[in-house]
Amino acid sequence: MAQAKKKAAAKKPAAKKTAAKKAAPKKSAAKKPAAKKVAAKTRKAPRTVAKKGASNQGPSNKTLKEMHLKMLRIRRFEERSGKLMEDGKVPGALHLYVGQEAVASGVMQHLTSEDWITSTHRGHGHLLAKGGEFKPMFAELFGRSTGYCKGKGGSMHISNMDLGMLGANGIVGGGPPIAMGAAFSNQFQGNKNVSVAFFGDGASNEGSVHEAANMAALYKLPCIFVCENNGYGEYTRQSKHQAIVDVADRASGYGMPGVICDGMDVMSVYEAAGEAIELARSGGGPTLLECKTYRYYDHVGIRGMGLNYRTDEEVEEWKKKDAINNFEKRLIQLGVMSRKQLDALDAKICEDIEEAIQYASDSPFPTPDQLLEDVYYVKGA
Amino acid sequence: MAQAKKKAAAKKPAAKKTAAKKAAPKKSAAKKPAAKKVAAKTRKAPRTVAKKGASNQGPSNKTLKEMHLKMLRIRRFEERSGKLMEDGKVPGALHLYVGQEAVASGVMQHLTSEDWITSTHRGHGHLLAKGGEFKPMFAELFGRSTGYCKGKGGSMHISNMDLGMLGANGIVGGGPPIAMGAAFSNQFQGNKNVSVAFFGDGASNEGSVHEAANMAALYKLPCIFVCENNGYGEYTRQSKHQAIVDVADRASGYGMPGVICDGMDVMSVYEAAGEAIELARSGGGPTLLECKTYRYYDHVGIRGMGLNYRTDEEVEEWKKKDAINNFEKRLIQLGVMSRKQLDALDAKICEDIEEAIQYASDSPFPTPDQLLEDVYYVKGA
Amino acid sequence: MSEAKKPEPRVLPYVLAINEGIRTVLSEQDDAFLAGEDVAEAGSVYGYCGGLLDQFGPRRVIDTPISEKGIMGLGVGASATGCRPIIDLMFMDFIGECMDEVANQMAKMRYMFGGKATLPVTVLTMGGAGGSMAAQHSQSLEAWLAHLPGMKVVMPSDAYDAKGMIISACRDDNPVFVVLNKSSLAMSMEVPEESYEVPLGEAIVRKQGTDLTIVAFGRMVHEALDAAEQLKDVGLNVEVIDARSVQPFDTATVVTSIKKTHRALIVHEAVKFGGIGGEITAQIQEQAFDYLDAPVMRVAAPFSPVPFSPALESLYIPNAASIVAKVKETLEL
Amino acid sequence: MSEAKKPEPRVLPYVLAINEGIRTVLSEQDDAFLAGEDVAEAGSVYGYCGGLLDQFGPRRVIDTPISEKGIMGLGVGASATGCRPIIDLMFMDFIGECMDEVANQMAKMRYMFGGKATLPVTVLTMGGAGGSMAAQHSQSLEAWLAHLPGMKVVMPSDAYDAKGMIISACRDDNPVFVVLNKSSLAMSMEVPEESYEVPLGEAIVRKQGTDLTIVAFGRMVHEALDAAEQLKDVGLNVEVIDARSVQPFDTATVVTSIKKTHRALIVHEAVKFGGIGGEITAQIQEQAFDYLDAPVMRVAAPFSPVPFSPALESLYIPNAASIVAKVKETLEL
Ligand SMILES: Cc1ncc(C[n+]2csc(CCOP(=O)(O)OP(=O)(O)O)c2C)c(N)n1
Ligand SMILES: Cc1ncc(C[n+]2csc(CCOP(=O)(O)OP(=O)(O)O)c2C)c(N)n1
Ligand SMILES: [Mg+2]
Ligand SMILES: [Mg+2]
Repeated sequence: MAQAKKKAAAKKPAAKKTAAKKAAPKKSAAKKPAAKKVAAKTRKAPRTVAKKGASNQGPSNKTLKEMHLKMLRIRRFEERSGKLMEDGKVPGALHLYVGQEAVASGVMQHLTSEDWITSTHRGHGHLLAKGGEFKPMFAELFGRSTGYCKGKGGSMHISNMDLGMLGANGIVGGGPPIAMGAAFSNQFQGNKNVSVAFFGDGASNEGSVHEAANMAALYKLPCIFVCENNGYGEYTRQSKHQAIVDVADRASGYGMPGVICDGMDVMSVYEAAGEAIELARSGGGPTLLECKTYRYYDHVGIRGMGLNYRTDEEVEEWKKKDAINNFEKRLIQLGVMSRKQLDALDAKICEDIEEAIQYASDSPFPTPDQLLEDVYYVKGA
Repeated sequence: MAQAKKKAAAKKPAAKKTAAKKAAPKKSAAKKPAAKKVAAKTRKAPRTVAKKGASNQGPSNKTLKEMHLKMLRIRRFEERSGKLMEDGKVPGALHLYVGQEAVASGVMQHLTSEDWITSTHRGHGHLLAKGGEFKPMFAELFGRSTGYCKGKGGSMHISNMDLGMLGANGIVGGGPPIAMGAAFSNQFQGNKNVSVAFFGDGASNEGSVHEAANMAALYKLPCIFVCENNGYGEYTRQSKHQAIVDVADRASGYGMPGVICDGMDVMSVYEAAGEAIELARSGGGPTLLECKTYRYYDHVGIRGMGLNYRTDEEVEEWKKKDAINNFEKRLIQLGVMSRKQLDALDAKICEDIEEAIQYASDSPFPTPDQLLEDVYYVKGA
Repeated sequence: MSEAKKPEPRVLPYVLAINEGIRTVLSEQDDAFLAGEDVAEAGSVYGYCGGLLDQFGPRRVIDTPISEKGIMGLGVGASATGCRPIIDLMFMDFIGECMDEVANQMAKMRYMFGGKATLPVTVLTMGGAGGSMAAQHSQSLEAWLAHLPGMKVVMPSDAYDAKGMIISACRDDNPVFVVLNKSSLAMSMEVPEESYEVPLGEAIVRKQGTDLTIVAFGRMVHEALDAAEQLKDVGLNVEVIDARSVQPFDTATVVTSIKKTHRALIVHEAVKFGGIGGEITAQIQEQAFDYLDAPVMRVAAPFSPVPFSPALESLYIPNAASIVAKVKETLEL
Repeated sequence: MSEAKKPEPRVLPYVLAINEGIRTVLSEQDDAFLAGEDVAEAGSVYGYCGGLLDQFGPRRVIDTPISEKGIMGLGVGASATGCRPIIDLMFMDFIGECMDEVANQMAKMRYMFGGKATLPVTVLTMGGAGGSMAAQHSQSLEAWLAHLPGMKVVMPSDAYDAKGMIISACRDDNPVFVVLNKSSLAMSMEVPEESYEVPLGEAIVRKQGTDLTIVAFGRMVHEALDAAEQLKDVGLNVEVIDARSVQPFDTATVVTSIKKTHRALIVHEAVKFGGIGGEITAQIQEQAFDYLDAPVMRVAAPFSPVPFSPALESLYIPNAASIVAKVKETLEL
């Protein structure tokens, strides 16, 4: 864990010059066609990960505890949701986030509800880390009118505008153009808020991601593109859907920094995301941040279709890097929390979850008259 | 001219290892997150431009003359088409290729009618260089039934399947996915033919280009992506539509070589395209070849909308690099052709063009019954 | 502009009425911006964005890359987060490039979020044939949009409505497509200088009549009015309704008319099969079956892509002559 | 497979009939290949491509990246150049991602090229609601495709037709969309092992009747047949036509039936407004106006995106009960 972090930190700081400089194309073109490589290299280099301000001293204990809490809430929520699905209590498709908790938690630690995010089909973790509450989330998964979307969205469209969460998305690659648009709003409104687009390795091959990234770089929008590379798009491993290993390699083609971090290490994510978000807040434009991670469960649900697209050994290998286990060890080591405290917290979360499930189960289904509501916005309605 | 070429040739040869290698993502990922930069650099480096086989000795006089002929036929055809449009004799929109002749000619010199190309809205040059004849081309521009598309396609859809030309395209970015599909056919059929997708700097921001490039690299298809970077998409200069200077920078993000050549120098295009096409024919997969070029006329027609989006000086500066003028000087220098021969050739082309215009003008319009023909393929019809 | 006395009636072409509509919106709404391909420096390839960059500056009038998915995503994301974007989709034919952003995001986000997202975004786009722009630059695809709950779709037929509907669309808190017609750009009429709305979802009777009701969309309204004029010669007095809005569609106005005339003809530029005319026909006979003395007939484009050759294109696009012929057929004359 | 005596009647679910259809095509046509997201190693998320990779190898059964524009472009480019691609578009809702390739390239290329390109490409895609897959995984968008000259669109309602129509589509030299229904996957019936065609463009009468004609699309055929059964109880004998093909649409079979029953009801799963039902209604009354004793009615989805909650989704999707109710309304019972 600490190892990966150090490697990232060892990266050379690059020149601060912005990627989106507006040189006349013909000049650099016909006159010195070989110049490309040099320029590209400079642009490509990730910026230093060394921290400024508060983060220079490393995150506070409060921050560490918050990140841990985020991760654990996600883990327990997802485990329980998966069980509920297996028990036939959640209709529709459920894409679970177990294994990837460090990404949502490390990124979201830098955001407030004023910042926007767009999520994916695998969206519970993002919403939870952004402040989502158990009750309206379970209610939404159960299709109840007390859900965040009144039961109309379900898992794949779960959202909360008040928390700055612009929705899970059933369309792979659906989020990034919307996040780019939200970042445009931030820039237009002149605030310091940012927008974060989460997307997968599989989604990186969608044209929508390409177009959003290019526009974000062009306008220097406060938009962070977080690729959660879990090695698979559904049942297709990365090497079968793209001829590259690192999605971050695409950053230079847009004129933005590309950064890789260890998506199984919340500290690695926290630091890399902090850099990128700080850059965006200060007008420095977008970053493509790739988090190498893994999902423990199947594409849908826990066991999914039971296909043999990956080995048990592979799964076990990744579980050794488990973000929560390792982080808990560290918290104990650092004296931030004791095992006992951790266990109590866990118990409390599980208790809250059961309570939320009860709440959701007791909640009413939407009534027939709600079917045709919310299609249009109607003033005063 | 020669200068740019030499610079390109001076590039360091890169390791021959193919870009599309299929390493397990997780390995290089979490274990050594910093490794990316090295790998990316290796993949990114353009292959050497040094020639093999025949081209080691430089192209034959025959080849030089053919390329010149291609360029001159395009130039005269386009000049005349533009005039005809101004005279109100060509309906619809006409996007002219004057200035960019070296690109189509240098690339097409390596292709036979068995190879496929997809073109753009600016497609006459590609078709002419692929062997298109004046008569059915003018007839098509005039909307006559003797046109290549029986008058149904016009300038923006002009095509000839027998020549391996899969159409101009009214949709920016429309061609590359189709070219990728044609390259798939070649690979599937096990032949040695290639497919070339021409597209502009503006088109490079379309999602379709991204998806086609990724798939071509993934499958190692014999597909060459030729970006004709003329510095503008309609009236928007490149620095206002993307934050990069070299579209070729995007190649590494797909795992294919990115190469830049001087699109005003047919020899530079010829050499770079030869390399890329040879690589593709031998199973080495796609290349992104960026040709820095310029269109002398406006986006549509000769004078277009008369907007001040670029300066006269800029146009004049580029005209100094004129592909035909400079190449003719060289042909004379090398003793390949004399000024007199060149003039005679020019006169003959102009004569052929006038004859073709006459032919097209005399050709009948499609008859009403043709309106609903060719919607579906009907056996025996 | 700042004259003291009331200005003379002022005649404006469609293209400038569009311009004035956008200009009015940008003046009135600080949160509004205009984004699209070549709308800023070039003022749009149709010219209707001329002068907007100068007046409102690059913060509010924005050239985009050729990235329709990105542009439409910009409209979705920015409108959901407090801006009021006006998105320009140069040719309606390009909607295929961003149909996911339009259909799955823009149209549905409010509903999927249980009503908690509001998307005040207006999309301007240019439909229609007539200039030999061929199969990919001439389509009328409003039927696709009308099939999408959550989306409003209007087709202003003249300069007055173009300005007023753009203003109404931009004041609406829902996504609205304003489908313009490229063959109407030079068509002039009196257009007030001040700001005004033309309601979305209301048809208007352009010509009173008794013998048959023509319901026409967009530019076809003028062909219908021409046809009506010609039909006077054979003693027919047809009523012409400008549908103006495709979604919501004003069935009431149409049905009221047909209860008077007992006959109906729908005219649109889109391909007949699957065009909006089928829907209107279905609604008419659902609601006024007993009033109909003849089948509801349709004049629309035939079953082929739009041909390039002027010789074919002129046969392809519905016009006054084809409307006259169909009216006569409907009336069995 | 190679048994000597004639095999017993064999029952197959829809999902395996699809599989057998593809399998037959790949066996019969050397130029055919199958490409799509997760069709090879995973055998498709619906399972209908199971075993194909093993049987035909990676040259002919190909997993693609999540790149619908690329995938559809592959279908266009490969079919124009001598292959016969079968393209799998996992959910019909994703068509927005590749609508340009479908609408502007695939459907139009032949016409734009003056008939000189031929595109024998088949697209398989899954439509329909029913499993709480919500707004972006449940749509029925066949009306969009039917509005596109150049494209054929069929909706097999059962296992027999699924296999036969896939075979017919792949033998057709035109682009054909085969729109399958995800709620039908487990529905079983007798399906012959051998290769056979079900014609594209021909409707079929599934149940004879005299009192009213129901024209149903896709899975709705079964709801219509259920409804017909229930209606017997109130003494009504309705005819049920399985439209099977949306484009070309078999108007003749429908009109013949209505000339007998004098009443018609169209049933589809898509949103009513702008759905294919409007077109069919228009054609029916154009061709059989004098035979109609009541307006042509429609049962289809209401005007909203598809809701997630089972409580709402069950109200949203047309079913036997809503068909029965509408039939009674049409007959003023
Ligand atoms: C446009 C679109 N294409 C395909 C799908 C089907 N689909 C859902 S999730 C998924 C895989 C996504 O992979 P990735 O982006 O890596 O995210 P992950 O599931 O690994 O989190 C696919 C193909 C979809 N929902 N939308
Ligand atoms: C999908 C789509 N978007 C927009 C257009 C309008 N358009 C036609 S040409 C063009 C500019 C293309 O620029 P580039 O790709 O650089 O080619 P160039 O014109 O410079 O040859 C645009 C925006 C189009 N035809 N298709
Ligand atoms: Mg993934
Ligand atoms: Mg250009």
